[in-house]
Amino acid sequence: MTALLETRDLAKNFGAVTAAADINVQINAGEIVGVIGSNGAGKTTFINMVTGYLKPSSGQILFDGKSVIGRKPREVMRDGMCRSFQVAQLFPELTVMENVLIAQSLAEGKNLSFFSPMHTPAREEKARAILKEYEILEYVDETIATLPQGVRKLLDIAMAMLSNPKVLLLDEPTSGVAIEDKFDLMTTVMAAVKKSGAAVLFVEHDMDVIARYSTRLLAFYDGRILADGPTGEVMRDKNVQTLVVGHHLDMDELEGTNNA
Amino acid sequence: MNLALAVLVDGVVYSSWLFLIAAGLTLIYGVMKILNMAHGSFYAIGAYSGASLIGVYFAGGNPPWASYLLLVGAALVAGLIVGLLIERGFLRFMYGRDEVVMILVTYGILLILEDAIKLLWGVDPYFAYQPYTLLGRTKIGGLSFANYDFMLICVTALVALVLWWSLNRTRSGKILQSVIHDREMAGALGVNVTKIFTITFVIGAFLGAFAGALTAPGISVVPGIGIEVIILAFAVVVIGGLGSVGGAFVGALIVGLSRALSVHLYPDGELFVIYGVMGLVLAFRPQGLFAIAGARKI
Amino acid sequence: MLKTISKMAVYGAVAFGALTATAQAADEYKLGLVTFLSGGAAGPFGVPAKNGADLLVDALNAGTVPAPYNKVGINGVKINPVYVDEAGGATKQVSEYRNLVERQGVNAVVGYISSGDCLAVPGVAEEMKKVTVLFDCGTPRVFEEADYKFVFRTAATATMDNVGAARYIAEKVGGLASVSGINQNYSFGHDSWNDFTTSLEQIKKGVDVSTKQFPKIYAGQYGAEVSALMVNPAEVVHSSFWGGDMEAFLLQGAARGLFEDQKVLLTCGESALYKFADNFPEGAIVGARGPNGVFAPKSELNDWFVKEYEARYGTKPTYPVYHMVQAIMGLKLATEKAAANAGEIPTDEAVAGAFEYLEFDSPAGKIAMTNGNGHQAVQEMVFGQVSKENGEVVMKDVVRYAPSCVNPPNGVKAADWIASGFEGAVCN
Amino acid sequence: MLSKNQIFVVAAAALMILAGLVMPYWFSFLVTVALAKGLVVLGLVILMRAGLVSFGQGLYYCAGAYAVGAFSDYFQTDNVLLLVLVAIVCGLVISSIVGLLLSRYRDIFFAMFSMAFSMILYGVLVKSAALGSSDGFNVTKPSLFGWAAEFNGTNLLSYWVAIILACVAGAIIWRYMRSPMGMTGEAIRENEIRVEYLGVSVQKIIYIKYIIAAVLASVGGSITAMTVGHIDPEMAYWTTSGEFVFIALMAGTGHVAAPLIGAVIFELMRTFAFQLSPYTWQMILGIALLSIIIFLPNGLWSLTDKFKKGAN
Repeated sequence: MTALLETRDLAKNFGAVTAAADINVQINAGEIVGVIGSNGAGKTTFINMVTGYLKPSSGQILFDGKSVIGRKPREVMRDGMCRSFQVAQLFPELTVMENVLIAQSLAEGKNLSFFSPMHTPAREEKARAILKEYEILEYVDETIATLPQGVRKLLDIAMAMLSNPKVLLLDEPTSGVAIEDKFDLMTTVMAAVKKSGAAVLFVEHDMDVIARYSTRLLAFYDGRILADGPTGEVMRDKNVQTLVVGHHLDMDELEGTNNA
Repeated sequence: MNLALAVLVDGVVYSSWLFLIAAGLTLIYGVMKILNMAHGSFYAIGAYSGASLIGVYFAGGNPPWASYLLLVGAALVAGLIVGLLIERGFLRFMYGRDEVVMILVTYGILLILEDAIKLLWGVDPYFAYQPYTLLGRTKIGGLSFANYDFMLICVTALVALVLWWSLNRTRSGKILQSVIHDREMAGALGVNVTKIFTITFVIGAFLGAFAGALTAPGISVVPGIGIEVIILAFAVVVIGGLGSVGGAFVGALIVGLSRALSVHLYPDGELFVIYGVMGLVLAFRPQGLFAIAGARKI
Repeated sequence: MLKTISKMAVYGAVAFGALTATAQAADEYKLGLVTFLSGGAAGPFGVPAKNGADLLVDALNAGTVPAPYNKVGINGVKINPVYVDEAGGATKQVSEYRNLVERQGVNAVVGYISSGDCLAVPGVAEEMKKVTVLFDCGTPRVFEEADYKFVFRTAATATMDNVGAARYIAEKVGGLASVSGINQNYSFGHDSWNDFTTSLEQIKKGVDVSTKQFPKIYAGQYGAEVSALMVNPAEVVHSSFWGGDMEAFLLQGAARGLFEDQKVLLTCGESALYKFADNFPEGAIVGARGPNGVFAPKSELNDWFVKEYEARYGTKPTYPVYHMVQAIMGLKLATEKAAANAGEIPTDEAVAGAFEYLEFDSPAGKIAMTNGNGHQAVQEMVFGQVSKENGEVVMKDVVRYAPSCVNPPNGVKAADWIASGFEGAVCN
Repeated sequence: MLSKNQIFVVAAAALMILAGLVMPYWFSFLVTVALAKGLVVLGLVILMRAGLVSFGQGLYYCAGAYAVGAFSDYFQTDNVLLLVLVAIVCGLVISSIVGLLLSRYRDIFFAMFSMAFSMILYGVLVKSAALGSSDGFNVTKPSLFGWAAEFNGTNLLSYWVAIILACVAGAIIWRYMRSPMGMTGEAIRENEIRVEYLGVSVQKIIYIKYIIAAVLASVGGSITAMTVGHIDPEMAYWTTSGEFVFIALMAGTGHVAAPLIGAVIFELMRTFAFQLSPYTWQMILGIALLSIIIFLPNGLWSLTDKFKKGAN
């Protein structure tokens, strides 16, 4: 079986600074992969590269057998790789409904209509269904700028999921979300994702969240992959514990160690 | 040879003039994110203040050398009064509005100032030629140049140096830099952004008025001179990269030299030079030559 | 939505009615006057012209102007001037012209300094059948490209400035081998330079052009241009600069000694002769766009006018003032000629009819509406050289060219006439 | 079936057309020129809703006008339909070339670069003696297959054409603004990155919007040319483009009717400032502008909300 997403010797330099090097990763359909690493370890750079937002300095990226390099995020997205953002990327002055409707109509196809209205009963119905699935239907008529962080994050992910991707990349889905809401958020997201069958790669600082939701874990350090394997194994890795997590991890008391 | 020399001197003289006008504009933009259309009016007010004072001064038969100090003084007073009046009395209530709206706000101020200047000084021309002719001229390679223009180059170099030094080597300059790079962060770190804004605007207004006052001796000060320099200054600032003082310096040099080259070799192209240079620069460097790097977006 | 808009419409209509309800008294002659009151042309042209109009209107209303203008106002009706700023370009001026005629109900319009406005306004003047006198603009195209019934121009075209200038330097500048030019980059500058060089070709063969510079209008900084003129020297530097541009050029050129080796020829020079007297280079060749100002022929009318103007404004009148005054005088005479009885305002048709081919005296001497089928004036053209005696500017080497020497005959286009070697020109 | 709004628009247009017969000509002229500018501003509003401010719409305003002038002169035609069509084609062709470059730019760089193009056209026209240089040239009055719609010596055709074009363009743009394509503009203004990640080329959308705005501007230019009867390079000068931005911000970008009505109000404001205070009209205009920005931050159109609230 060939991997859905594969990188070979991927590297990225910003001037003299090496943001990523020797990154070899394979992600298969249906996998749920956690990503850890301190700030500046190259996690977001990795996501930015595989989605086509940043051009790697060297190396290859294959998605569904096709090279990603030289292609725009929108083209990669059309092939089935979507992402969410560390800071939710929404349309802040519009309402939740308008955000979803825009996302829907854009996801429907490249040839946008000039003349038929965007607001149609069919689209609105679907939008409500999606919002309900993500448990944010109550905010439907509110403007984004007034929403709490958690709702924004969920909406951000919901909009990414609209085009039924094969791979979903989540960049710190719980950052900025209150501790007590993190698990609710992840549970909601993972339920929706499971239903669609997409593979998920999510960047996370909270080891509790990692432990609970990922089956495989990638640990980034200084632009490189330090460890890659089943979550439990990687978490027990000495190097990972000293260099990435910063202290010894007691697998039984993971709570409270998050230091975003 | 003669031609190359003429192009060089003419170009540098024109560049210094451009930089003097553009410096205040780019400083205000860098710190406050306001593209100040009224900057041309500051220039005009500086020119009128300088010229009218010089007229009175020489009519009184005073020692001619002090007239240069008078020009600086006129610009200082005019910049301070107009800058404070506009920033404290009006602009501060508008902060937080969209950048485009702020352009329009300053356009409204420009319209009002244009007529205010007319009401204050009338439409007749003002002359302040004495400081211009007083310094005599120098012959270089068979061509005479006005010494006043050389002085202008020196003053511009001095202004550039002072700006560079105070921005990079002083504490308040570093605070200013931090505001230029990230206003919110600087505010969060306890920088008094309101005070910085007032000071910057007054300095910017002074620089505009200073450019006007120094230009006044070589021209006829008439209604509308302010409007004519706005677009020139805008172009220089865009070429250099908005908010970058160093960029404005380089932008002014490029425009000045290109214009001199065109006047000497292809006079018909003079009208297009500034837009041609701007187009070329933007085509290859869409953010201008020395764009101030923004924070990572995602 | 519907309710809102209709509500707004009602408010709008009320405000609108309040502003437009200007009463039209029958006992006054409303005169629309359009001239630059803002921008770079206001100082040298617009405001002096307005001052001239104010002076003349007051004097006419008081009945103190010498004969044949001693009748009160226009045909006994007192004049009420209505001013409009000429700023903003042709589209706005056409709009404002309609407003003047319809909303303000003027009896005639006198105005326009910019040639663009002079080309744009006649169309609407004809449509509205309103007598309109163009007073200062120079382009010959107005009556070359179309025939108008209600539009007149009481000042000669700019053709005569440059034909005259070419004749003058051929006559007065010894050893003339080359000329150079610095003119503003717009129609007036281009046309002036073209007329000048094509005329010179006809008058004196083999004169070279050293360099021709066309800086942007209102540029103000001419360092590079002055260098270019010095690098490519010529006997005469031709310039149709005016206002702040001319003054800045003279300052910057003089500071670098440009005018010590090269003679400067300023076709509009007279407009700054008094305000800028200290800085006019000795020997500068100066024109006044006609026999205006220092070049005005001696007459009782001119003496009266200069005395009154100086008393009121503290300076001598320059050519835009003359242009304005002769426009109002022409309109007054034509109106009075058309009127059957004193105290009545004749129809525009009658005034237009009386205006055609009119000849009248003005402070600038005789104005003859002989060109453009009776709608375009010709005047004599005068050039002289600046000389300072005891700090006073006087003109020496003054040469006067008869109207027929510097203006094409009726019906001939200026450019064709110059190219034909001034066919039919009669010089004194 | 026509909706209530559609009936209202058709009725208003019919009323305006008939009103042309009785209203003073200075007013119908003012409305014509204002609607012509309003169309340019309408295009600008489309760009502004996508977060782009063009300081160079004068390029198309002028190009449309010169296309009409040159075409009518060369082919000796005064057919209003043909002339408007020529202007549309002209705007379409130029913008589809210039837009390729400009659609890569944002913010002030878009503003200044668009202005540079407009100023280059200005420069070229000033240098063209055959087109009358800075004085420009006169344009024939339009007719509809020989019918000039003369009433008491005044040509009402351009007024009617302006009303009809404004209503048609307004209706089309009204629908456009509500379509996915139109709404993508708002999305781009709010967050370009998200739009890219939703699978759409931001540059392409901006390119299309730029062309639409350009076509509207050239139609506006063609109406101005036919109405005023004279064109000059001033139409491409930056101050003309600045005036369009002025009207757009004054009117507000909330509704298609805002720029059209705003343009009429602006023209009225300007002409009465000219009349009441010929010496200081700029100051009056400046004060009016600042007052609008202070008291009506969302433009004049936000007044309608206040009226609505008051009415209910």
